[in-house]
Amino acid sequence: QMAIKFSLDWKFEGPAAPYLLAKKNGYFDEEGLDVTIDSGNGSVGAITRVASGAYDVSLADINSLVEFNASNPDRAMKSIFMVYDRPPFSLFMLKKSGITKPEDLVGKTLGAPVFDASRKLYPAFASATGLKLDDVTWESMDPPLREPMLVRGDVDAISGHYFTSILNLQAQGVTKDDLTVFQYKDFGMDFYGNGLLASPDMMENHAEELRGFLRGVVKGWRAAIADPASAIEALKEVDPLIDPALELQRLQMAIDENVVTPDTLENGMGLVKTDRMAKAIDQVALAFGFENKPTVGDVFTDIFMPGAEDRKIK
Amino acid sequence: MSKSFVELNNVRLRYSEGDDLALETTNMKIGKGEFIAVVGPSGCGKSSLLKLVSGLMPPSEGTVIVDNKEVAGPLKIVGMAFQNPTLLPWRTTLDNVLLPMEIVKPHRNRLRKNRAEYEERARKLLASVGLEGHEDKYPWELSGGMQQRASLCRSLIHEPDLLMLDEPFGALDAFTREELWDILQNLWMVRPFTVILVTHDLREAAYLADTIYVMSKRPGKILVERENPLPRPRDQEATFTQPFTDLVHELRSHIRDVRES
Amino acid sequence: MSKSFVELNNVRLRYSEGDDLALETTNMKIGKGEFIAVVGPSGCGKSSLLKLVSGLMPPSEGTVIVDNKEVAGPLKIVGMAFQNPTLLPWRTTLDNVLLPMEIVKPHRNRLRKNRAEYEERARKLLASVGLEGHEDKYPWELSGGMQQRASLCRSLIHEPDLLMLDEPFGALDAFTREELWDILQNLWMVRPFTVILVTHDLREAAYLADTIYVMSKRPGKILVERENPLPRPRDQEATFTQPFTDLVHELRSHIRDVRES
Amino acid sequence: MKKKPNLSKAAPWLSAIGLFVLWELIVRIFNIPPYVLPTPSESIIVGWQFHEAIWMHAVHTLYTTLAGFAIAVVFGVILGALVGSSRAIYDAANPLLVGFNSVPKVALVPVLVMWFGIGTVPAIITAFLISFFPIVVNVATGLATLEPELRDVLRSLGATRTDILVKVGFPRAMPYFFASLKVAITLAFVGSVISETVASNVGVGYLMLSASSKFNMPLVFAGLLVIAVMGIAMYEIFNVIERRSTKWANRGNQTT
Amino acid sequence: MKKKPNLSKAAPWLSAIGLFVLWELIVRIFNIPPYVLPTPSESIIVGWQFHEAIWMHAVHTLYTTLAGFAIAVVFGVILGALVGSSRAIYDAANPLLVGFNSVPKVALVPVLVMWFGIGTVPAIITAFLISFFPIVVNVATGLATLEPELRDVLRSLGATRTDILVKVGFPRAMPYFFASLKVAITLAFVGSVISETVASNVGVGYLMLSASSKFNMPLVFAGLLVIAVMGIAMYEIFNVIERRSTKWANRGNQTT
Ligand SMILES: Nc1ncnc2c1ncn2[C@@H]1O[C@H](COP(=O)(O)OP(=O)(O)OP(=O)(O)O)[C@@H](O)[C@H]1O
Ligand SMILES: Nc1ncnc2c1ncn2[C@@H]1O[C@H](COP(=O)(O)OP(=O)(O)OP(=O)(O)O)[C@@H](O)[C@H]1O
Ligand SMILES: Cc1ncc(C[n+]2csc(CCO)c2C)c(N)n1
Ligand SMILES: [Mg+2]
Ligand SMILES: [Mg+2]
Repeated sequence: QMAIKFSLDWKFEGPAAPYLLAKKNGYFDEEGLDVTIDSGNGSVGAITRVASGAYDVSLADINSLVEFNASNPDRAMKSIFMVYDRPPFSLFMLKKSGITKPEDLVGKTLGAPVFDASRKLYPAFASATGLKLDDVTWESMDPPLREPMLVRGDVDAISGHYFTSILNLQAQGVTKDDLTVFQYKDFGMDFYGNGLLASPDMMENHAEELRGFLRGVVKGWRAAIADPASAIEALKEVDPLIDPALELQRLQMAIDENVVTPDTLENGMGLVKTDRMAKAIDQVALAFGFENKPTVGDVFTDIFMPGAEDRKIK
Repeated sequence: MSKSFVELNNVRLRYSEGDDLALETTNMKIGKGEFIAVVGPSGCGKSSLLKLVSGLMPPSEGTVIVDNKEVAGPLKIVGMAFQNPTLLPWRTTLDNVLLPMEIVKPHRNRLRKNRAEYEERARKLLASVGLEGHEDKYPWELSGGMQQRASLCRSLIHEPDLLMLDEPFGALDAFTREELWDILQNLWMVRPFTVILVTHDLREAAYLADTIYVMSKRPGKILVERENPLPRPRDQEATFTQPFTDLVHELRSHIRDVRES
Repeated sequence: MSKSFVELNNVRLRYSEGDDLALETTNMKIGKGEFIAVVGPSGCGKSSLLKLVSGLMPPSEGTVIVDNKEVAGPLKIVGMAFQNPTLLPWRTTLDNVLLPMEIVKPHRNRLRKNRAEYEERARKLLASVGLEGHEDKYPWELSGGMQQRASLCRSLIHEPDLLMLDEPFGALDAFTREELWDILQNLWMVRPFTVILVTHDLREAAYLADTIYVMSKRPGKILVERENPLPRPRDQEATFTQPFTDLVHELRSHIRDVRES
Repeated sequence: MKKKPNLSKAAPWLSAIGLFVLWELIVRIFNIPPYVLPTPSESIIVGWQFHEAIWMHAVHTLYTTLAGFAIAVVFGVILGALVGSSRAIYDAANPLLVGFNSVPKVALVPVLVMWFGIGTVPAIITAFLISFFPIVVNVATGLATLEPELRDVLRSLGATRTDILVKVGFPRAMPYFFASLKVAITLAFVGSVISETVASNVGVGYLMLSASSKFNMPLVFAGLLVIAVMGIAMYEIFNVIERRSTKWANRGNQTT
Repeated sequence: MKKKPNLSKAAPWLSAIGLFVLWELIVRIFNIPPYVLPTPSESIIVGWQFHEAIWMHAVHTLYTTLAGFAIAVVFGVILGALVGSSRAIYDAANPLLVGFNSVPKVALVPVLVMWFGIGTVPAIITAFLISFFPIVVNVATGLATLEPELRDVLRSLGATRTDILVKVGFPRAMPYFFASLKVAITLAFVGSVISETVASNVGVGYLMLSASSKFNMPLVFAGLLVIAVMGIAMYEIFNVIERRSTKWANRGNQTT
């Protein structure tokens, strides 16, 4: 058995349940792997954890990875498996603010942490919708402050992951009907989202184990899609404090909006399409403002991808 | 002289419950303006007695009455020179001597306005005990005897009605000591405040006091109360007279008896 | 008695640059096993002199030589009773007295094993100065004179070759004081260590010392060096003899001259 | 003097209850929503609901805190002794120490995670890093303000520097040392908890972060209360030790 | 005694440079990547590159820190005086204070933000909340360990409690007070910076968070260095004041 340290992108929440389910159901054991799953702190941390070798595998936003590679060209890394085929990047407004289309954002105040992926990619959203960068002002704040500040009217809009903020807003008594949501994917922004990365050492020396790990991950997702409640049970075992109903909702949203997509239904999980990815890289480069754009091959590799059968969702 | 400006009625003291007595049943009556001296072997409770009278400590039993009021807390009319000089190390000698002026009414209200005048007074007092030129030194830059003299000045500066001196001349050579006897006697003759002087020097007691109390060994109590027959003012000549030497000898034999008891 | 166990050559001291001198050019030669006394007016530099000899302070000019070596730092053969008792407040009286045993070789190596024996010795010493029963009290629970006696014990316990006493009996009554004179004299007769005694009591100097040095006013220097003609051992009777009173009178007149100069 | 010992014993409880009542009233009167500030009653109820999980997290936090604190005490005393007894070391070390301490330790946690992974080790190290400084400062100050008269007692016996340090320096610095322990233990809790919020799956810090991301503010405050209680418990332990070992310094309090 | 004053002046620089060189060497020898631990040279270069932005952020952080610290000093001294001079207040207030201090203040920033909005005010309050405790503890300890002999000097004059506090309590507690200021100022920096990381668009905390989200670790460390330098500068100011006002307590250092 080989020990693998796996860092999530975020805390133990619904979307993390499939990995925990995989472990619980012994899918990793079957591959001869002893996987430790640790909670994460955002994509930035997840990337550096793997880059530094502290973790073998992590889950992180591929767009952040592009940015990481741009600032550390000699230590560039590649994603080996795409999880969120269509990422949950979004902006949220209250209906009563009167904002119905992107142009209405001019002169408004937006709130989010500086490291929020949706905020970082906002320049791409702006250019896709014909806004100028300084049309809006940003207020920086810790993630849990976002939704209350929106509800109280301290900011006009917030950015965040769809399944995070919509549910957090629900907890504040704001229903979907009170909200206007701009999901980036609905504005012609064909990004990819969070995927798995492996440390250079793993990629070089443990290809087989990586492939096994990925098989286990897909099995976990498949089991979670088939029976989300059992995945939440696995989650609850790790973190007894979660609200199972809420996390179930969150997981279901991630499945429906981000994982089970036309592309993945057709090709199975994990792959990226070269032309779509290339376009995304263009937009990311624009958003982050760097010149020498990487190619698709620079940020993604399918050499550890399990066989097509093993990646089928259903 | 109305007897009983200071009055101790059946006073006993123990420092903490279960301890031995530090002071055995003690009765004393000191008149207003009287100058008394207390002598007795080391550890018999002389310093404790001063603390009781000044209200720094409550008696375990009995009552202390000063100026017709029972003493319940520190008095406001006291000047005290402790056995150790206890000067405040962050103040210069001058500022140490001025300390009572910052505390005691009415001076505290006048001090700011009349600072120069008060300083002048402190300097004069310091000069009278031989400390001119050392006013701006810190206490730790003074010798032991110099500290003691500064502490004496501090107890006198505000002209207290009740002066307590705990071996104020212990660290001084014979001549300085005798000079200070005269200075103290002069002050007292001009304005007769009440003085309680603790000392080991029997000649000192005989030279200065109206009444001399001899205390027993630990736990102390008053064994002998001796009026001093010598006329005032006394001077160095007087110390060579027969009544003086007799008195000293008598005290000496009292103390010997006390120690051997 | 080889002269010059302790030797001061043209020693001068000022506490900090620009200050006045605290000690004027001083020369001294003290033989091994000699008992000397230093007298002089308050503030003349007696305590400073002890600090120089013990190596606690370096002289500003000149050299101090002890046991044929120039003094460059604190000596290891010294027992010192400071002018203030300076007992450590977190230690009981007994532990304060045992302190030198924890520091000075060879005792420090033996202390743990022979703890009981050393404690016994400390208790005996404390008893000899009248402190039996107070061994387990903290210093602040002792009277001033009791603290001073404990401090004296601390300076003696390790039987130092060079003993420095800075007014060790200042806070004691005449009888306790004279008793302690005899105790000290006996110790010294049995094992003649070198003693430097600072005192204000001229009788004390005459009773105890082989040689008496009289110092001048601030800045002090040695004006008179007087051999003591009295034979040893001396006892209370001796203090009533003519040579004794003559010596005291002579010293007294020296000091008077000094003060008036 | 020894009046009203019962009042004295009750005082901390009274003040704590007073605070809780005040807090409850403020929240209710101003109708503050729970996601801003929950009431203590809510927090306690929620805390009780999750008491098993909280217990597990609390034990873990206590363990990391004490481990880090223990290292901090040893290191802090040694460094404080060096800094307090030698001018040269003082000059050399002080700016570095101060600079290091002005930096929020939370910024260093990610670096620690790179080396030690998430979990216990970074939490222990953070607790250590955040809490040693007050000990150093106070021990050094205690030593530097040693009365020269006391030092001379030892010097006159030909004591070595170490002797002086051990026999008078440390005892004299004890009140300073204990004052700093009280500050340090609270900081150690802060250190382990913030490290847990950044990088851990366990501990009160993780619990609080996890709760706050779920907008369970009553649980967050339950976590805060648990830390507070543990902090008070540790503090009281030092208080007892302090009273025993520095009676001499507090002797003045008998008469007040 | 006054030997080698130049060495003494140079010591802090030497040790700082020594640390930087060591750090640089370790990073280079072990080939530690910049996103784990950047070299000081990189940090300084990047810091210089962004020096205008850093300057602006640093000034803001300094301002909030000092504002919070000033409040902490006033409040801390008052509370310390109360706690240190009355047994009853000590009993009542201490557990609350300790409990409050064991809690990471970062958890309270969101509550403050809800009340005062994003930016300066929560940062000032956080700096205050995090830094007053050491002052309270040390002032209280300084007062409680006042030698009874010194107090009796004042009491024998019939001094009021306030007189005693002002004339002997505070002067005696000065060394303790300054020791705590040194701890408190560093904590105040920590407080304002963490508050800035939670909710602010300005300040070194914001700068560091923003840099870390862009994988610019050298800039993060440049921010840390800037805080460290500001902390040292403040510390030195107190040091100068301390030396002037507590000469008496440090008199023993002349001879060492
Ligand atoms: N730490 C110090 N700093 C500066 N000056 C000092 C210091 N200690 C003593 N002096 C000065 O040195 C002189 C001699 O002091 P010393 O204590 O030696 O006198 P002394 O002869 O022992 O006097 P006394 O009989 O009063 O104890 C005094 O004038 C004093 O002001
Ligand atoms: N703070 C204290 N705590 C406990 N006991 C004390 C305290 N102060 C003094 N004592 C005890 O009380 C007794 C009397 O002490 P006091 O200081 O009054 O004696 P004294 O007559 O002044 O002696 P001396 O002449 O030596 O100064 C002593 O036996 C001493 O041990
Ligand atoms: C402030 C902030 N930090 C991190 C994330 C990232 N994040 C939140 S939920 C989630 C997916 C969980 O599987 C991810 C990656 C964010 N959106 N906002
Ligand atoms: Mg006394
Ligand atoms: Mg002297």
